[in-house]
Amino acid sequence: MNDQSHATVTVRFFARLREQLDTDSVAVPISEPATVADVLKTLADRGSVWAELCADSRVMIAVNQAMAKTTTPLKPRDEVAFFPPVTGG
Amino acid sequence: MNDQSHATVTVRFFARLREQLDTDSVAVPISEPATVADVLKTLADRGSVWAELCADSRVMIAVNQAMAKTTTPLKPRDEVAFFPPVTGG
Amino acid sequence: MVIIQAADFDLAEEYQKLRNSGNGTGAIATFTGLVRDHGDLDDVTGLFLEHYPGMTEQVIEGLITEAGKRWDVRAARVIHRIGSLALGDQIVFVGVCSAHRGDAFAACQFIMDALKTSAPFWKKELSRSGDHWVEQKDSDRTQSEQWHKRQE
Amino acid sequence: MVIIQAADFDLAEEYQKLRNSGNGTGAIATFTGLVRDHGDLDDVTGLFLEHYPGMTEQVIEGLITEAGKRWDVRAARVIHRIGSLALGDQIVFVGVCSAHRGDAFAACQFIMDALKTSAPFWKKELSRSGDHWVEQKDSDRTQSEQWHKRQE
Repeated sequence: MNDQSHATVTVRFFARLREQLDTDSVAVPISEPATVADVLKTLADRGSVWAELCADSRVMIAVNQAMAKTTTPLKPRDEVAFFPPVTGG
Repeated sequence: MNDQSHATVTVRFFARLREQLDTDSVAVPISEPATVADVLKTLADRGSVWAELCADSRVMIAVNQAMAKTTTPLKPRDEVAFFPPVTGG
Repeated sequence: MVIIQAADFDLAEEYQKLRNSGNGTGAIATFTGLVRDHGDLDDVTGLFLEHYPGMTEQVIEGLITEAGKRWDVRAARVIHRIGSLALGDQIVFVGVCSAHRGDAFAACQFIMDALKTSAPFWKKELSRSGDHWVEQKDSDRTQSEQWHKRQE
Repeated sequence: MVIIQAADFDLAEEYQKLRNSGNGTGAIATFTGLVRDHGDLDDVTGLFLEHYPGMTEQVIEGLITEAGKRWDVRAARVIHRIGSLALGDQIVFVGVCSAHRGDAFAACQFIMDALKTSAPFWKKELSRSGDHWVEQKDSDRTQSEQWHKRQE
């Protein structure tokens, strides 16, 4: 393991997104200064369904379990989450 | 009992009014057309605490167990009630 | 359903009845009022609740009917206690079952607010220094008037 | 107090806890949401509730804190169920104990409305013709935005 391998964030997916991507989390490398938008771009580069979901403006974002935006800054080991509009209650 | 004795309404008092008047109901003669205002006048003529309570604009009025006003018309055997602003709940 | 009684009531039982009569609807709002441990007087030891039998039930049934015209109301239950109550006792219950969350809240609060200014109940505070009829609060009148304004 | 659990909950127990922690206050408002017997699909047989463990609790605790800044809140309890639910099952409980009736209603409704749009839960409707993620309703978004407007 080199230093670079630590510069990642964990990205979690929930509900419909988790099912469509067929995964509940991936590690995404970041180079600081980084924002959620950078992570979305990296994921979109995987193409097909990834590109589609990353372009969906209804997708909600959380960073370290608090609501966030595409402009929210990220540091290594942050937990990012993408999920559809919530439907509890 | 003559016919005239039937031309009365029952007047009920509750809570503070009942205590201040020291009675929970009286029969008041009416001659039609009559309204609640006529009953209030008859009672006020008794003087002292009766006059005082009948002049109190905060006193609430019910006729046949529905909220009413001084202008509400009355017929014999109606049930009139006077009481303080309600404080339930 | 309106019940005036001296006995205490059981929220769980009332809730279950609302749930049963709502069958298949999604939202139940309840309100329970308790006798406060402080009142107009500092040394209050309890309350005595007087009411106008017959009229009380009619007025509250009327409020439930009005609520049913303004909102989706599948079932509504009101219980109001009378007689002697201790500090902390349950005094009033209002429960509404509706297909919609907002309607359940609105109808429940409307019935409760309107009951405070139109149902013939009177509270007497019992205290070591003597008894005392409670005066109606301006805030209760205002809160009830809000509902008329909203309707206009 | 926020509890996320698969198990059912008991309204009476929650109410008693609110009543105990409010000690001496006068008003308890509760809301209970039930799984409706009809949904986006006609042949719905049940629901599956997914959530984001950890974040869910934080978001709802935040809503309780916000409610406490805006209204008199002596105690608040929220329970949300996850996993498999049948039609008619209890799904969510919000209870608020306050010194004031209006505050109890407002805080309870605020927490419930805001939970609908900000707590990370997702409903999947299970039906004989296949499963289906529920879409967020515009009305829920609107109802939650009302509270922000009222604050301005």
